[in-house]
Amino acid sequence: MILHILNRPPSSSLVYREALAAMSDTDRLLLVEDGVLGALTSQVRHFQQVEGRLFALREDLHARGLEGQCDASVQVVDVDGFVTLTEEADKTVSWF
Amino acid sequence: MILHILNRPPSSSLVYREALAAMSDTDRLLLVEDGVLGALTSQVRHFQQVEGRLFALREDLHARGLEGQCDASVQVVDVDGFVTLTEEADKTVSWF
Amino acid sequence: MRYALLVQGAPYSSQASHSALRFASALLARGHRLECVFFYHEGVYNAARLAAPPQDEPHLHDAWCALNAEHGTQLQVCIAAALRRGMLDEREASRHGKHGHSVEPPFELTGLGQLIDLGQSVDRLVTFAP
Amino acid sequence: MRYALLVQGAPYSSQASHSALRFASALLARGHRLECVFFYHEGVYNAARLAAPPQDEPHLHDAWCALNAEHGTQLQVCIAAALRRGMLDEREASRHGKHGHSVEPPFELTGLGQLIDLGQSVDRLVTFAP
Amino acid sequence: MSSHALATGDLLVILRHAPHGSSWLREGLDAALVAAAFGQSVTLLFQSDGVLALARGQQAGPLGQKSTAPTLDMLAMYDIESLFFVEDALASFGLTQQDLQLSASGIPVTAIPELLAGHKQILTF
Amino acid sequence: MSSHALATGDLLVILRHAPHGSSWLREGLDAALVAAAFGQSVTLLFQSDGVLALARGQQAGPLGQKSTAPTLDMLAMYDIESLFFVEDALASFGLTQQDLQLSASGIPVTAIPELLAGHKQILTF
Repeated sequence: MILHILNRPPSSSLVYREALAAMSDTDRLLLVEDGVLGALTSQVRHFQQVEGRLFALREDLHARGLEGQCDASVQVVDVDGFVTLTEEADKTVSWF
Repeated sequence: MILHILNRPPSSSLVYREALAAMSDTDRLLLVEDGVLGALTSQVRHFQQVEGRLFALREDLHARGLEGQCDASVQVVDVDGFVTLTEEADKTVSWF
Repeated sequence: MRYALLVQGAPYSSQASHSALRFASALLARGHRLECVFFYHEGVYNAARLAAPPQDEPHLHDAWCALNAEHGTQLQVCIAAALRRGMLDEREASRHGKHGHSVEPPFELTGLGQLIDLGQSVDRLVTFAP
Repeated sequence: MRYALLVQGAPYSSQASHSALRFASALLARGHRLECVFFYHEGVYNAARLAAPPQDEPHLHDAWCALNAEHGTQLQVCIAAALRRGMLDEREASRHGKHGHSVEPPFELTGLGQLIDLGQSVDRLVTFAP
Repeated sequence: MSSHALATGDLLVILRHAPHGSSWLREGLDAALVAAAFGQSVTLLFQSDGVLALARGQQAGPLGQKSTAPTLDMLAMYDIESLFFVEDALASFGLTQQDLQLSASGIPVTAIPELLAGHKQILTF
Repeated sequence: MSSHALATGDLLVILRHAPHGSSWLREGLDAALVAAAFGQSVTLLFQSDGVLALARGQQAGPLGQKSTAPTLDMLAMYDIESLFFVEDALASFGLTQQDLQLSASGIPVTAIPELLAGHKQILTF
């Protein structure tokens, strides 16, 4: 299982498509930095195909004042959880 | 008349939408750097609304080996023509 | 006409500096005047005096210096953007108690107000960003 | 586990350095070891020794140095990416006939081969890009 | 375009980037403040991801990276009171005017060209 | 996914950026060459705008900015022969295999995960 890390939002960059295309059925996707905009209820449709395997970094949502807007389908993890995700994955791939 | 300058391609960045939204009916759009990918026949549909006011920089098409793929609807100018476009415009706005 | 350029991209990382220098040559060849190039955001790295690119690549720092020498174009660097990025001239280095400096003339550290002034005083301001 | 980080973003311009340092703290707190941070692309600017950010902002250069001092994490900078961007240590400066230097220990200029080595020798390599 | 201008002035600063992820927003706001301090009439347009700069409840980032939210509160002190955001952009993040930390005017996408036309100089960040 | 692997190896380098506009492509290729020089088996995947790195007829950029095209010709010397591009990406620019400067294998988007799974390390540029 690969942990994919995405730091750009689907509202301005199309790199999320490349990340999704590279994901197997068991890979996970973590949204970080400006990438957390994709976790908002109004944006999360872009990540439908990885529902249940979609994570977002709490600290980055919080800094942007968006923790309350994060969709319920997204698993919110703090940076400690980010480390855990990297432990559980065989390797990580960053998309930017 | 404003000259808008765009250096990102519609294949990976959505900033072209912001540039188009900001353009009046008489403004012009110049594609430069990686932005020239938008001038290819296969990509130029993204710029339909500014047909006749769409330019692309010859040197940047040439460096990428893409001069032959540029759509006939796009006015190809060299860097001297780029300067002329800035002379003719009241001001320039860069989108990146 | 009187032009100024705003460069926001770091050298080598993006095409911004190459594009700006190319545009500068073309506007000068057409008889215009290039008053100033203002470096902001990552553009401040263009002032790095120690740049040592491979010999078969364009030397962007030297190209800026040549622009200044041949056409009197001022090379102004936003001081706030520069300091945090480690781009200090001798005066700022000593003011911050640091030994050595990374920026030297013809590049000058100036306030962002210079960019605003330029916007008013020149006929055309063109931005080159990453 | 043994970790390494690859940092490709310039400090202050993007969040990459902040994110990498935050991740570094978290992995160390969980008992992992951080062998090395490798700086490539614009990440090489993290090594700028003269960085003078405002006092109310994080001092990223010093945060990297603290990581080295407290945890023995190596700070390796791709030499090819660094030279063209004006990031030179004393040895490279004298080799290129330049006076002064912009990089000093604990940052080390090394070849890209070190990154490849790291990829093989550590358990996890995580990239932070702009 | 309507016959009376939405806003006119010396400088329009267009902010397109979200807070924290890059320094574009901060450096754009700095340019606006300096221009105002130099006596220029300045208008801000928050477009695309830039509308998130207006969101209520922003905090410092990792390592204490400063938030731009306090800078927004300084705009009024510098007489920058002409603040616009693109309505569609705000809506695309599920936010409404009530979610904003300060008062700004929503405009439709179609009104953007008029804003650009009404200013002598335009800077995009 | 098929039962036999498309390609396996030590390192997969994913190149997503077009030539000239940024140094990502050049620096990604450099990483691939160094890995190969260190004896690793290296695969390249050209994805999205990165497929344009393969286009025939590239030239030096402004001020003589070096093209990455000659570097591609060096790949074979370093025993990097496992080159893939995403078919849809190439087609999106109106290009076909005949427009490429060297031989590379087109793969459908659906085959990308298998490539990633088959390599110990992955670097994206």
